[in-house]
Amino acid sequence: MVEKTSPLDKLLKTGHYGKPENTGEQADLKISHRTCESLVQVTAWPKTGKGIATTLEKMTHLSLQGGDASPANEDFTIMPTGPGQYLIEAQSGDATGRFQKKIIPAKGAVTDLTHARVVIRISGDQAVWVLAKGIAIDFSLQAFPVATSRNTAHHQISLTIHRVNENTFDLFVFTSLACSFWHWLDRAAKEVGYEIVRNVK
Amino acid sequence: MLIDCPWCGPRSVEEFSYRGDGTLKRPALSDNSMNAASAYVYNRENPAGDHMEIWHHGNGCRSHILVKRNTLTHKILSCELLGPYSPKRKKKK
Amino acid sequence: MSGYRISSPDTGVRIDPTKLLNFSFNGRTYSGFEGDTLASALLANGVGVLGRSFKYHRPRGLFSAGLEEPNALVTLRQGRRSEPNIKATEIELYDGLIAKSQNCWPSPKFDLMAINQLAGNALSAGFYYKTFMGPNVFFNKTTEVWWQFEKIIRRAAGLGKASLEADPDIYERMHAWCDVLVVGGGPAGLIAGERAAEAGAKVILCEQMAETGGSLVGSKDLIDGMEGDEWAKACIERLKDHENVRILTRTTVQSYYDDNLLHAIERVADHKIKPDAFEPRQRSWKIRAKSVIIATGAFERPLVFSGNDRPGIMLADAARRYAVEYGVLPGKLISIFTNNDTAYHAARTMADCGANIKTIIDVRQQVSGEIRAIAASIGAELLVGDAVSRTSGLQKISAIHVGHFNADSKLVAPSTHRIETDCLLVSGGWSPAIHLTSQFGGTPIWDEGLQAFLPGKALQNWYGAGAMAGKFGLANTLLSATDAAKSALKSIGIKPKKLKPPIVNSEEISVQPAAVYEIRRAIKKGKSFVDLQHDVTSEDVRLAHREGFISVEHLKRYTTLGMATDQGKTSNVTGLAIMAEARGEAIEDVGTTRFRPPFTPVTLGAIAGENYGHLKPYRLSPMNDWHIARGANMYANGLWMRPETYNQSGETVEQAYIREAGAVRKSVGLVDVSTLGKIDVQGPDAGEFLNRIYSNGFAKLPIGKARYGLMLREDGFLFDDGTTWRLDENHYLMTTTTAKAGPVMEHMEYHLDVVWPELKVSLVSVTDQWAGIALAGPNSRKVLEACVSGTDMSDKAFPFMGVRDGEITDIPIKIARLSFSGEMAFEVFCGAMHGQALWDALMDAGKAFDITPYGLEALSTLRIEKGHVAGPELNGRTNANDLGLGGMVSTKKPFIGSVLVHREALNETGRKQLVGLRSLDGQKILGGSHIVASADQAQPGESLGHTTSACFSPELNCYISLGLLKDGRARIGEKLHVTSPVRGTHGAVEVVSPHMVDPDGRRMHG
Amino acid sequence: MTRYSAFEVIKNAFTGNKGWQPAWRKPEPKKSYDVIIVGGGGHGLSTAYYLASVHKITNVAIVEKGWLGSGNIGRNTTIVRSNYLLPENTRFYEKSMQLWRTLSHELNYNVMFSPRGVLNLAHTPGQMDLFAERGNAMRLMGGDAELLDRDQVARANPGLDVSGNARFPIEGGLLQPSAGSARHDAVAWGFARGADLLGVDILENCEVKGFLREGDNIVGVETNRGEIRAEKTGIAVAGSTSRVMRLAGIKNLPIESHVLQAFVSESLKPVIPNVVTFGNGHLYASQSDKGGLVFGGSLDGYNTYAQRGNLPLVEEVMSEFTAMYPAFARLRLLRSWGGVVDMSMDGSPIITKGPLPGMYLNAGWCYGGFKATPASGWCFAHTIANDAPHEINAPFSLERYKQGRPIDELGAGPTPGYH
Repeated sequence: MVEKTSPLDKLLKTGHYGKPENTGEQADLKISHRTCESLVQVTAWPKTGKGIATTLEKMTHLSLQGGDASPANEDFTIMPTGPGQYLIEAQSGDATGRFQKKIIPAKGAVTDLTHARVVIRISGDQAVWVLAKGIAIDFSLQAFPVATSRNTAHHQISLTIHRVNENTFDLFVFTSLACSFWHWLDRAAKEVGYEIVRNVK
Repeated sequence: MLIDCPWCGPRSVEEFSYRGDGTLKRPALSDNSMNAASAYVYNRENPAGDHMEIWHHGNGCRSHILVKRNTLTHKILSCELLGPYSPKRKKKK
Repeated sequence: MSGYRISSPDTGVRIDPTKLLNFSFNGRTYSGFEGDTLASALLANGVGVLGRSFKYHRPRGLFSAGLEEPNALVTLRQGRRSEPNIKATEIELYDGLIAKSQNCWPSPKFDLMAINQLAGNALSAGFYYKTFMGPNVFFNKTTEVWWQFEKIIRRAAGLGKASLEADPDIYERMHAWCDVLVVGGGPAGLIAGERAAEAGAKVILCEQMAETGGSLVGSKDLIDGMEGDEWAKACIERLKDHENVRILTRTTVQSYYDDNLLHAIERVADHKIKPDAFEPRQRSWKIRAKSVIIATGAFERPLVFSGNDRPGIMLADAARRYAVEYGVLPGKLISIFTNNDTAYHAARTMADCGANIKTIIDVRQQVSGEIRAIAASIGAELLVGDAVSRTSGLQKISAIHVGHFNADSKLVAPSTHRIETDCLLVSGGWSPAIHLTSQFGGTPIWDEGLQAFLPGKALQNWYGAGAMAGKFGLANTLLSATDAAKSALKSIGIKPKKLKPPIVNSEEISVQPAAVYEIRRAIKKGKSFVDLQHDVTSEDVRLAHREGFISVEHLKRYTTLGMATDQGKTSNVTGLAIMAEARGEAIEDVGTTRFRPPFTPVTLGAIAGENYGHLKPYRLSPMNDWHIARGANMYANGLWMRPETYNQSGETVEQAYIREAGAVRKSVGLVDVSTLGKIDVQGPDAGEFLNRIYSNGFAKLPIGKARYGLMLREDGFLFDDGTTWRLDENHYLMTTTTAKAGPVMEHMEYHLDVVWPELKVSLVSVTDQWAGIALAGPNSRKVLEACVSGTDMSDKAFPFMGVRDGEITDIPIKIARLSFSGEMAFEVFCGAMHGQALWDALMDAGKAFDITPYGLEALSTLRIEKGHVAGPELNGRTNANDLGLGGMVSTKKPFIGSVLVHREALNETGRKQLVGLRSLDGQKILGGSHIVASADQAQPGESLGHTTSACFSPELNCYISLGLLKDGRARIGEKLHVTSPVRGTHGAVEVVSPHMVDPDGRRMHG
Repeated sequence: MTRYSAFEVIKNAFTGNKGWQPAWRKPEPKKSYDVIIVGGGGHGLSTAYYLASVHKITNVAIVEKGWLGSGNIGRNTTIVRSNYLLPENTRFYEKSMQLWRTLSHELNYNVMFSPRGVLNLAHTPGQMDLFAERGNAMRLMGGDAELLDRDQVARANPGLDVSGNARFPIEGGLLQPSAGSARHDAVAWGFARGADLLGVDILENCEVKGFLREGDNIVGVETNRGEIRAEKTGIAVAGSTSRVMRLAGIKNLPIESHVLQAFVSESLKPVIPNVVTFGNGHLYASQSDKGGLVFGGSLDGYNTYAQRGNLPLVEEVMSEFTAMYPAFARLRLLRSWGGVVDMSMDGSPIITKGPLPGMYLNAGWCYGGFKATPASGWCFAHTIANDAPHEINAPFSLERYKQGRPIDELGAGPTPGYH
């Protein structure tokens, strides 16, 4: 497969940025970014929702509890993004083809978004403080539990946020808007100081 | 304003875009009466009080929501999903 | 103001006398302490005149201790960070602070503009509506005279001077969610915050000063046996330990919006000479609170009497605060003029701090025994039933003249005696700070006892507490705050804990003032000021009444009462009272003007937040860096940045696009079309849905074929155009113009959700999934044949409008044979993150054919020559028939717009139709020119239409343009002119068919 | 009634301003009038003035539910211009400009019309061409318009960000030198005083509760101060049009009522010489004579009658203003408010006879009501007096939408909120 080049490759160089006091020891806030091996949006028709859910559960070995629950394992992450819609990240390059084969048009639709999103991972105690500067949702654990996801926006750019654990978030950002989003996130995070690390997925 | 998206929960109005009067019924595809078409396109009740209107959750789940909101106080009284997953369609079948 | 610093033990609670700070005011250096405000430091240094009033330029001194200050406005800092109109009372002193006074020249002490006072009554309210028109004769028929006067008036008016250098500081936004928002960190706010926190609620408490405490700062009243000052400090420490409580100091809650969204501004770095590295100067908090407790206290009001604006006259409680909190006394020989008891308590506290209170004048006919005892205890002579009739002193008050006050006629008798004084403290009662509640409350309610407006009915989930709700006195305040906390918690389903109310023992002070607002003299001499900053006198209020401007809104607009930077916080109620008296009605029948956000002035930068500096996001194509490296200048096209031309050294934009377009015509060129809107349309009903969206037929589009489609609005006018490719039985890829990608997506989503929810169609934006490169020119097929595998590129196997899959250097691609340029052309799509690799591969494959990258300008040149329409032709006022695309409006199927498109007016003669225009005299045809019949540039005559897209045509070697011309199709061959008066051009053109190159499309199909 | 002049101001100054009389009477309503105008805002007052002055119809009553000038005339950003593209609009707003130029003398009331120039900023070559198209349309109809390049714009407006690295760099601008601003309250009070002097009754705190009908004919109004009959009733209530017309049984109109927020900064020495508008958003700004920057932007975007808006729009306006003038980030917003504007289906007004017999409708003013005040009154007075529209306002009919003849300046189509 041809190497995918993300627009952020040239911007996110490892190292420490922002608030000088942290130059000594490691900054608590860590930021990394990755492109997806496979990323698909699966849409079910109104009456085929259950069928699609069981198909996805079988293919990903995850169990879907409905609502905003977003289960994940090493291979897959399933994020419900709307009524009868799922955004699924897969670690294998050929996952898109497998979903397209499994889900026939009568059951639903599969759209390949592998190139359409870049994933920025931000983790650390200050992650919520930084994200809350630009994203108008409640990041408290009651309102945004771990292993759930939110479709929301920053500065009218829509993005999907998956809460991996209490202080770690994966931000699925539109590829063409990734540099503009990074321009904001870099400045927002510099106030507390952050470190860019290798993609840890 | 906070709009209670039936799928995503209460969200800031910044994530939505306004789609106008929610009481307009587009004439059937077979109906080509000029009066019906121009009434649908141009007539607005524009009430001062409770108003049925449509908001699109463009920066959320991208569904359309039928909102009952008072145009004097901005108080939102109800939010209901439109489209294939609207509760009204489920009841009818 | 001959103020001076005192150093007795329990004074100056807020300052740290060990930390000296130097600052400069009007070029002179002074010193103050850490914790001082600029106001308290100036007072300590005896600086009396701080500025001049707006209209009469009378000297103005410090009047208050808070944000209600009407007089002490300064320009703070210098250069890029200078900011005008800042109240000295809200500036925390820092070392090296530089400030200067405003609205006076050469100095506050000696101001030339003071001559305005000679004009006296001529400058009374509204004079400028009655003059400056000049005689209505001969030349002066228009308002030329006013236009000349205005220039002078504008220079004379206006307070501070704005810097024109870009603000270097950054501002940030912060979204916050909580159960209970407490506004105000005084006694009410502190206890309410603690009750909420104890019940487990998530609390945010905002306090506008650097520390909480409010009226408890330096207070000796006892709460649960502790001195008020200690109690407040202990309470805030406990709150800081609660992990569900956030304390925001130096934060003012400014506005109240729908669904309990409150907007607060935190002054993160205003107390420093400049922000630290990466630190925002201010932070704009957007707080969504389930419930709000508003404890914003109250403002003390002055009394209105002749000469009440002299420097040295100050609000009584403000003077108390300067003594207790900053260790400064406002004068050596202090007198007090009041209509209520609170001034006596202020006097005793100040006396305890060493103040020499000489006289107290009380306008009431009698006062209580305790009050007499207080006056006696501090050795002040008490004059009951008297009033100040006038004051004297040039730059500073030197004496007051006192006479008997007649309560019925509200007139003061001629003064019986003169009292030396260097500082007169006034107290006319208290106005609760109901601004925030009134943004979301019913009409304020007049309380006759308190002579004040209390908050109206709550229209959202807020609860008033303390002085703001008219609950004065420490015990009363704390009780009302605990009730407010209980109600707030209950309203959001949190059980309040059972806690006993605090035991308070403090002297209960009656706040109730006599209903006296103005002291009028029998003989009308001197000016009595209601609005100190805008120089509105009580006579101005009566003039407004006399001229019929009797509604409070008319009063405000006609006299500008309460329209200054303090927004009438100490003058509105007094003004209303004087109008009520003039109308012979009660104040509650007169009502108040509407309270509007913000509560105090807010920087534009803070509201803009992080958008300051970059207004809108920008979208970049995968090949963006390549374009820039290749020397392209990038232009904004909606949010996208697109290359205009790839100028080689020294080329102008025109030379560049002529070269690029020529290369495409001659051999082959490639252009980045990644910015096109791309929508994935799938589902059993996808075909039927497209058939209803497009005006031309899509039901029978075969798999592996693309089709150009027109989309109409419901009113029958053109919405957008683009091609849709059928990839599979139920799978289509739609492309739209760059600008309309969002609107088209929303248009289709609306019709699926709201109009035809029964259709099974999925729409997903894939604009960012695909990079797009268009290869155009006679050798375009050859280039692809050289590098494409997996599909037969021959003409027979890959006909016009065909869609194929394939690979280039093992990059999976989709190729559609369609042409915007009119040449043989292919659009090659691949995964966005392979875009640059594909571009490089095509550049390599095309080297043999001298492949040339071309930008937006060349692309539009080619499509103009071909007569393909784009944005400028789809201007929202044209319909398909106008553009010669009537054939694409099907009459065999219904679609969006299919009824109203047939209205007679949409096809009547006289409508402007698409034509081509060829220049006959070699002159450049400019965009935005109008088509006229007349050859005479000086008399162009009536417009018959306008040019939409113009360029030089390398193919026809002359300037051409597309245009919209009245009945254009019937005028092919006519000789007309294009004129552009704003650009000074006028040229002869011939009207031709818009399809100026390869009209029958042989090159595309060949 | 004394004429206003410098002499009068000085004379009265010596007598303690005792000599001034009320600017307009506050009469009790009569049983009937020849014409009733519903709405005591700018358009209602100017209509009554021109009915009396031009058409000599003085038995007229203005029925205002609140205090005179309490609606949009008292809430707008005071811009006066005629830089429109479409001939119907250019012709109408040019008529208004002519009336503005002599209005202070006409009314003997200084409305402070200030021809300081209105400059629209452009940010791309394409936008410069669109401005050229509009400027040329104005010039061909006798108006004044100039296309400025970046340097001319920078010289005329120090402080504008003309650097290359602005998010939307300035390419140039379209200037209408003779346009500018006026003092909104003075316009209302000037027309009120003028009409009152000619015998028109201005009835404040007089709210229309219903219409009096004889068959289909409208023959007067029912108010909280009793019934008032009239042969002709003109409606000029801007944002309240749908509410008032519903009382006459008209359930639907091509109008949505929206909130338009406006803002004023603290007072400053002169810093914005003319009126400036942002090319990549909807911001417009000028400086009042007292020194406050008066500015506004788009609608909030939803139906409302609440005369107040929400925070997202405030943030958008401040972002656009600080993008234009990066130095203004440190200036401070003093006050924000909102008015209810009647947005029509094509962004252009409706000044017409009907829709019911005996009734005349003036509505659909979107953002442009203030600048239209004189011409709207002049045309509406003509329409009422002659029971037929003048040639200038004939295109602004109610039927034009159904017929397919929208006057769509922005080409945004039948969505009121987009105009």
